[in-house]
Amino acid sequence: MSAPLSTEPLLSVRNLAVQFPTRTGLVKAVDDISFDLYRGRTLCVVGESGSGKSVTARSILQIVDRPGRIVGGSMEFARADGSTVDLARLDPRGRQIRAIRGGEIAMIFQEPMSSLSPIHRVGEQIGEMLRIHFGTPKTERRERVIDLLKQVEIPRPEEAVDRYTFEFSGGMRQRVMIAMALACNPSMLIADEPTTALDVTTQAEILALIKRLQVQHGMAVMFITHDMGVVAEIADEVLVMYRGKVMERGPVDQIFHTPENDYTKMLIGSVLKLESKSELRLNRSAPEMAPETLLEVRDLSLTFPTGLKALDGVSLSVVPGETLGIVGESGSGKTTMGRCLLRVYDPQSGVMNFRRADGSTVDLRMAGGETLRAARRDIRMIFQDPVGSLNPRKTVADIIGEPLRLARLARGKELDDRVAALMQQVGLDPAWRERYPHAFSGGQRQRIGIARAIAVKPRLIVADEATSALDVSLRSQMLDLMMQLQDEMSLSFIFISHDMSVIRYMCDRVAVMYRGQIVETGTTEAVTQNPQHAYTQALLSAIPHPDPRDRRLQDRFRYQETSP
Amino acid sequence: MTDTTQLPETDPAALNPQSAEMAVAGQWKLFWLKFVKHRIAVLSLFVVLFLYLVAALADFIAPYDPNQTNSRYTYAPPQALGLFIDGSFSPHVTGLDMELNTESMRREFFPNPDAPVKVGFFVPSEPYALLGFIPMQHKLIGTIDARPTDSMYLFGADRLGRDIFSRVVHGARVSLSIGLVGVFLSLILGVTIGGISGFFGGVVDTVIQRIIEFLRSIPTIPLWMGLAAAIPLSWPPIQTYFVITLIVSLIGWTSLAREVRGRFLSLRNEDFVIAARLDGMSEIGIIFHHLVPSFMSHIIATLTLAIPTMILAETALSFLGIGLQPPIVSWGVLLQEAQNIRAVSQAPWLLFTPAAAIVISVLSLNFLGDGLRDAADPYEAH
Amino acid sequence: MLSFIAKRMLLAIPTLIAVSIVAFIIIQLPPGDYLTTLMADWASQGGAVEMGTVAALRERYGLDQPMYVQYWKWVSGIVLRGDFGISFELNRPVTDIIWGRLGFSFLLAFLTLCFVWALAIPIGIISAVRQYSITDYGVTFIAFFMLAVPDFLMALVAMYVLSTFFGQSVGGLFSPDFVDAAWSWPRLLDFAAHVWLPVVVIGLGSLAALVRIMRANLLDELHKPYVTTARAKGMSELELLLRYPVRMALNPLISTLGWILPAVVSGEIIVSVVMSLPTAGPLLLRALLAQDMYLAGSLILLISVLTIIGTLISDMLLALADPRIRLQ
Amino acid sequence: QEYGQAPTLDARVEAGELPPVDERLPANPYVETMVDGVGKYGGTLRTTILANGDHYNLTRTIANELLVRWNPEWTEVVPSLAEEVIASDDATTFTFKLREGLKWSDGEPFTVDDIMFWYEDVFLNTALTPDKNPIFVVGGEPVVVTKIDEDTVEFKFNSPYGLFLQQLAYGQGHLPVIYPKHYLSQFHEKYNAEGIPDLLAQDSTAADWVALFNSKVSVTFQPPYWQNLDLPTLNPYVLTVPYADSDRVEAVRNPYYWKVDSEGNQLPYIDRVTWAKLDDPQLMLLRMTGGELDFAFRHINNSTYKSVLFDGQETGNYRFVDVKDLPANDATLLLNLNVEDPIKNEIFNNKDFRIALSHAIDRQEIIDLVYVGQGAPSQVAPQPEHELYNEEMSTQYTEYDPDLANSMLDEIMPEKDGQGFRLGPDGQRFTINFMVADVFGLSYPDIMQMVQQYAADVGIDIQIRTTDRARLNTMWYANEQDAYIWNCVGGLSEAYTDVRCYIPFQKADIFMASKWSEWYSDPNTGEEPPQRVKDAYDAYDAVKAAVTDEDRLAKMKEFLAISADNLFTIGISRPMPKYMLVNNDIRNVVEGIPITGNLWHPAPTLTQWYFDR
Ligand SMILES: Nc1ncnc2c1ncn2[C@@H]1O[C@H](COP(=O)(O)OP(=O)(O)OP(=O)(O)O)[C@@H](O)[C@H]1O
Ligand SMILES: Nc1ncnc2c1ncn2[C@@H]1O[C@H](COP(=O)(O)OP(=O)(O)OP(=O)(O)O)[C@@H](O)[C@H]1O
Ligand SMILES: [Mg+2]
Ligand SMILES: [Mg+2]
Repeated sequence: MSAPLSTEPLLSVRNLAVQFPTRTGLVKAVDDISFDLYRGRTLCVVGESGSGKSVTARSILQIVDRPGRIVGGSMEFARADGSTVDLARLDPRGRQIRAIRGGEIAMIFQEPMSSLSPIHRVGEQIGEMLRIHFGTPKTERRERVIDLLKQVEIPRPEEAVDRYTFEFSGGMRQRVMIAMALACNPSMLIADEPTTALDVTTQAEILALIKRLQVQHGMAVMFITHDMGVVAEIADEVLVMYRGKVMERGPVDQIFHTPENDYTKMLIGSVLKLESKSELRLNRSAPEMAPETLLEVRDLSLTFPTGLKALDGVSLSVVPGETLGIVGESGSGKTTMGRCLLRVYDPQSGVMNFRRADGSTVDLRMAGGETLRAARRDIRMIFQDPVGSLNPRKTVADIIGEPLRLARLARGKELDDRVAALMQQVGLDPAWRERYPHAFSGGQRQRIGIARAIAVKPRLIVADEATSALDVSLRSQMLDLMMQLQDEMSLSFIFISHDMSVIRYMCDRVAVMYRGQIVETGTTEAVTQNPQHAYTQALLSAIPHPDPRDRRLQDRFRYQETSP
Repeated sequence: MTDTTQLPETDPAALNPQSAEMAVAGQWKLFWLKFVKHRIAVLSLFVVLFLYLVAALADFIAPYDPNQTNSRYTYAPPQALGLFIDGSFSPHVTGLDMELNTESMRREFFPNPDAPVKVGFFVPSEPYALLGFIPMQHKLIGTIDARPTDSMYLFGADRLGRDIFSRVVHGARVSLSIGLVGVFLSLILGVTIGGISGFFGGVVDTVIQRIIEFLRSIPTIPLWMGLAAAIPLSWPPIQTYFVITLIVSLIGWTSLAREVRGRFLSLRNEDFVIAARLDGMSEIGIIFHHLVPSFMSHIIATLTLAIPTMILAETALSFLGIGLQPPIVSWGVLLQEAQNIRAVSQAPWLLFTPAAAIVISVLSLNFLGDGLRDAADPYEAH
Repeated sequence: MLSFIAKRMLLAIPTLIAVSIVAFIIIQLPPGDYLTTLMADWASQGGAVEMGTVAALRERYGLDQPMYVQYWKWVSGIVLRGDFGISFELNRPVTDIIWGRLGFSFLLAFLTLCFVWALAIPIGIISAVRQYSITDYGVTFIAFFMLAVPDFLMALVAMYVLSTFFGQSVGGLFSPDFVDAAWSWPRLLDFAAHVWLPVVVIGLGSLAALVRIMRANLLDELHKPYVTTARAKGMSELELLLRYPVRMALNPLISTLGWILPAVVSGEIIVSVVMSLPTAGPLLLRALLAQDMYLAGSLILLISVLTIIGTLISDMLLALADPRIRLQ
Repeated sequence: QEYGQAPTLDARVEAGELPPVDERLPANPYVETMVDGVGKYGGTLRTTILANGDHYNLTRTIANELLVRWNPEWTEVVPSLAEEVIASDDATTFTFKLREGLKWSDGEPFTVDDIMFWYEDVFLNTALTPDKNPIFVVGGEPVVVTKIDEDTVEFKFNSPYGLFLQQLAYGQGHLPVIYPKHYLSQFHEKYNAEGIPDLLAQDSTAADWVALFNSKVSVTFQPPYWQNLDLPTLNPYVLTVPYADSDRVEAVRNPYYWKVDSEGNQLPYIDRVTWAKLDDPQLMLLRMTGGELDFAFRHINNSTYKSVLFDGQETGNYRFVDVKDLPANDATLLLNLNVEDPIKNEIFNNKDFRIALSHAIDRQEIIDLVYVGQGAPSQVAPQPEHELYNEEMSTQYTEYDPDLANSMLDEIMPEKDGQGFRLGPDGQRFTINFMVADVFGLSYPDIMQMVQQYAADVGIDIQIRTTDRARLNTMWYANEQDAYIWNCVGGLSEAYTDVRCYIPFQKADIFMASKWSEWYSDPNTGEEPPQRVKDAYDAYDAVKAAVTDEDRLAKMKEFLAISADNLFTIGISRPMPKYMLVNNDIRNVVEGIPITGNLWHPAPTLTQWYFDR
């Protein structure tokens, strides 16, 4: 598994600085950072959300969004033909950088859900890479794309090539991004949180795929992630970032076991914290299994116009004050199920009984008009795709304030204060209120989504991958915040997540979804300790362990349903 | 490298020290701050305000009555305004010598630099009521000590010897008011109805689209002609024109409505729209708070494009003999009067002056629109 | 798809009925009828107006009957026999007259469309990509100048300049020698030599509008994340623009694309009159002025059919261009 | 005598398609008097008409072949198709002897039978002719036409009709000679009752034989006449491209045309005439200055375009030719003396009101502005060069005198409102809605705009309503207009036959008092006019009855004096000189050719035009 060590760095970044001039001053997103990247090796970049990881990655390809500018530093890149160029000096529209983009350095964007074009077929978007860099003819391209889709574990790739991205689940879109990046066998891969939307089994396959390519082609990988388990699993070297600066850099083992920097220490500490059940939960008496369930879902089924049966007789229930975790394979229908609860989609059959605050129950599936509106005030949703769920033309203050305003909970100055308080709660600087969503990092955007969901006092929150883009310390903070709110107002959560540690940390019960069905439910302990269903067992076997000395992904096994 | 372990929530201000003191601006404030950065837009704003001022003060600014004819000066060319004679300040226009050529049936003019016509500012005039109620006895500009044959045609004269400058100034009134009413009416109808159609889709969409189809199916010219004939003769011209404009805009909204619908059909399932719905926003609220802003650039562009079209609609109406009636002047009327070979070949100022007025007002409205658009654009422009 | 078209066709029927009724009413709104025109004509030749003759003619043309009877006569003729009635003035069946004219209208519409799109899209792109550059300002200025001068005035100026300073023959779509000739190479060349001017004149106004709209929509799309993704693929800027933001920005244009056809018939009437084009516009105008009602009514009806077809085409293109919009 | 023919016909004669020229010509062809001299054959005359509603100018250019015609100077009626005309002394009977051997354009002979076909089967047939054309009616009795022999026909009236030959020499006199019996009888019920259903089946436009017949030939040269290529004619040119929806109309020489020049060359000289159909007069202008037309006249011969045309003479290779298109007045204000509104009716009928309005107008300024000084202040009256001219009649009340006008109006409507407008007896502002159509290139909207200001100066509120001719027409017939502005015929010899501007007469385009004119044509209808109007009617009846030229002149003068005394209308300007544009190479063009609504020129002299190249 050790890649051939090369002494010459493939990419050598020196004193890189990127700034965003804003009305209120310069934002130094990347502030004088340096690192090297070697062929066949993996550099994992970790750090606080908003610390400049994505901006660094984008700088390498010269695609920092306006008004961001690379204000200093160099990025020497050894090209395939042996020459060396300073990427920072290249014309961002020139031929040279274009040949490098995609062909030699490929990038997987952090937010796969919005980074793909909604009006082009998936196959087209992937095939384009081949066309641009290899000029592959059409038919061959299609075959190759199908092959790529197969490699990234997209089911039925022959059909999938002709689908549009909005017909894909979050994880599937992410895999499309990955396929796209890997299409041209680049000499360097920048993967910006490429597995956030993937369940652990799929994640493991993808990591293995990257590894395979790395071994075959000597690809260098810059891997940005918050999942310390993954870092431990794949990294050769680790770079720790905090507020635009490099805190610490070193071999993976050193970072995990002998961290020097305080921030690094805190980060590793947070990882351990997340490894077990939250103290808040441990101390709490289990929610009384009161007879009145808050939400009772029975035999929910939904078939998309494409003919895909996304939900197939799903049943579950949530009691007040409880957190129900939903785990499952990417594309198994988790998001769809969550959306059905809020009637974003109209399920074709089934019952969704929701107990209203006044004690009466309504069937959400049949509800309409005012009933539905009222129910929506009680049930909130955190979207899986933070970018898409934030109107790009609204300032953050507007976005967070909107539910408050609409529920007539606050206005004017008070509204402003509440928004500021909410932002502070989720760890965002209230001074950023006037920024638009695009000027935030992925994790920051996710927190905006959280702030919006908790702004009005709901009784149930459907959190769809609500913390996937957060670094471990922030993640535990956010989870703590949610649990705190839960205790304060007997809030319930349906917590969709791929991250088993999160589930373990926070959930009372877990439901496991597979191909549109719930295959197993039980208390978190029961399911994690004693999984009944084979898929659950496979899932648990694929959880990476945050310790580079204990790489165990090789030991995972994969569940294949026997019946087609 | 070591002092940075503070966690964000402990001291949010420390996150971005420079910005901490700066007050956070509200959305409108922000909008305004961004707008004033757009220099051409600000300039345009002033131009637009200036144009409206001119229109309001037309009686004061225009040296002549717009319908005052002068048989000596038919098709007189523009007279250049000079400020100095022999180095001393003495505003004047070049005098014109006229000769009647009976063979070619026209008056021929020769600028005579030796006979300048003195021009003054705030010159006394016949009494009139500015804005309809302020009694005034002065005009902004006019000839002084003039002989009866002297004239001051800054932008030339038309076939009846009427002063184009005065006519353009007076024409601004109609062109910058009535026409725009129609534009805004179309805009509101187009966005609302198109928005509803696109946002709701389904049956609502089908019904609205059929109505649009129906309205579009009736060609405008027969409609205008029919309506013009149906409007009673006793109505004053301005009222007639207003009604026709209203009716035109009642049809004009259809294309905007379709464009809005097309875009909304593709936007209505975006996550942020769903999010707003889940936030409890009403459907109309979503249309106007989320979808319309997403389509603002297009709407502003259509709006600025619709303005010249509306100003000019009356030229087409006049062509059909159903436009504004004299003595009312508008830029469209002026252009319509330039619609003949005689004007094009021998008196191009008849064409250029109103065209320039329209271009200037439309351009400034457009840049104003651009400024607004950019101010609402989350992505910083360079 | 087929069922969608069928459904739309069915829905078109009530629209058509409504249009035909309204068209009929509008035509009758102006006072008088064709015979008034005829009487004016007689008067201008120094003849007396023989009221008896007029009355006889009015009866012959069925103009003395109530409007609904006339309407029914006309509509039933169309539906049952494909007979659009006769043109009083030209004394020929409406069907004989209109197709040739509509043909030229189509041709002109098509050429204008090609001209406009071929120019507007690149110019719009340049002006969006180079926002607030000299090019952008220049294009904007020219665009609004084009818009500020009515197209028929523009037509006149263009014809004047071409005729006076370049000695070009202006007006019409053919030289006199080719007007009635059969299609041949020389005739085609002659046509090309004539057609460009109306195409340019009619096109300029919409060209300017299109440039602005393209620019506006493009500005909205240029910063979308998917553009960055595409850029990261190493795509050239031009290809990138064309494949991604431009395609998105076309949505509003496509929405009303189908109306180009009816617009050229009914919207450019005045230009066609000024340039004396053998298109349907002047025919309609004259039919309206002369109150030649079956001719006018049939043209309006055909325009509405074109509108309906145009809308349908637009809707299908829209769904094709943007998969998020599903045909309903 | 030896006859010559156009070289283009030589081949056809040789091929036997045509008989030799002397067999085609009548025994005694009409010999045209030449302006410049004998011409040359060949060429195409390129001219233009408006694309729609302008068929009338086809007629003016090539269709004016009548039994008798006016001489080019418009002073005398001379025989034309008829070789000889004999009028009885009491002016009731007119005998026409046709030229022998006249032929239709298809070679069939034109005989008295054709005239009798018109009389018996068209004129007397009530289906085809519901109303008899007034020029063939006197005292309510239509003409009686009798065939005397193969070449002679007699027109007989019940009472004296001294104006008959004049009438017959105007364009409207075409009726008896446009019906080729051999061709048209197939469409006539009387001749082809069995065949007609078949013909109707082939023709989707006609529902019955009357419609069918009317679609083959048309009175007053309505479009059907110019759409039928098969119709034989006596015109110098026969249609080859019809007046339909093509962009042009074309006619080529009629090989059987019956006129020759002094050397016996068959006319016309020019081979072919083409009309470009243009939708907009401005395009005519550009085509003219661009040298694409050889002849143009209508629609562009106004004061506005003159200077453009003047500048374009070189590039266009044309010259100006004077035209005597001299009506009685170029711009006449016609107040509706029979207006329904009683208040307006009373005031309009007050002659002092009309006089005051007349004095309020600064005619000279209007003329200077609108007609570049070409014209003279005048009421509706015959032209100075004409025998009927009367200075008093022409110039009464024409001087600009607003004070006088004001004082006269103070008598009628002393009250004024805050804006200085006079109030009617009902205390409401007295407003006249003036209809204005932009016709004849005479800048009526401009004139009215000025009149509006003059009227406002004396406290009269005039509202201008621009409209098109069709709407105006409808208003006339419904008697809905308050007032309108128009031009007035009767400036030269046509004053005798066309008096519509001098008294409320037949309905054409002059409507000053339609109720009275109805009463005049049939006292059971309309509204009985006051005595002074009746006097005018009586005076005109005397003109019609006059037998000798001298008597007619005297009666006419009397009549005009009575008319002037009534001041039915307010004239503004004597017409400005008109012109036509003719290619520099064309010869034999009559300078100062007279033209009016019913004198259809240049057709009668066009046959002698030729290209001198
Ligand atoms: N257009 C912009 N204007 C101002 N600040 C910006 C803009 N874009 C990004 N930033 C700021 O730059 C910083 C770095 O962002 P970046 O996306 O690199 O973070 P990140 O490390 O990828 O975080 P995450 O893990 O949350 O994705 C953030 O604080 C963000 O707020
Ligand atoms: N609008 C749609 N049209 C058609 N198919 C859809 C649509 N949305 C989702 N699907 C399909 O439904 C299935 C379930 O999607 P869903 O988004 O619920 O998955 P998920 O469990 O949330 O996956 P992930 O963890 O990757 O987000 C997927 O196969 C997806 O392709
Ligand atoms: Mg990031
Ligand atoms: Mg999902």
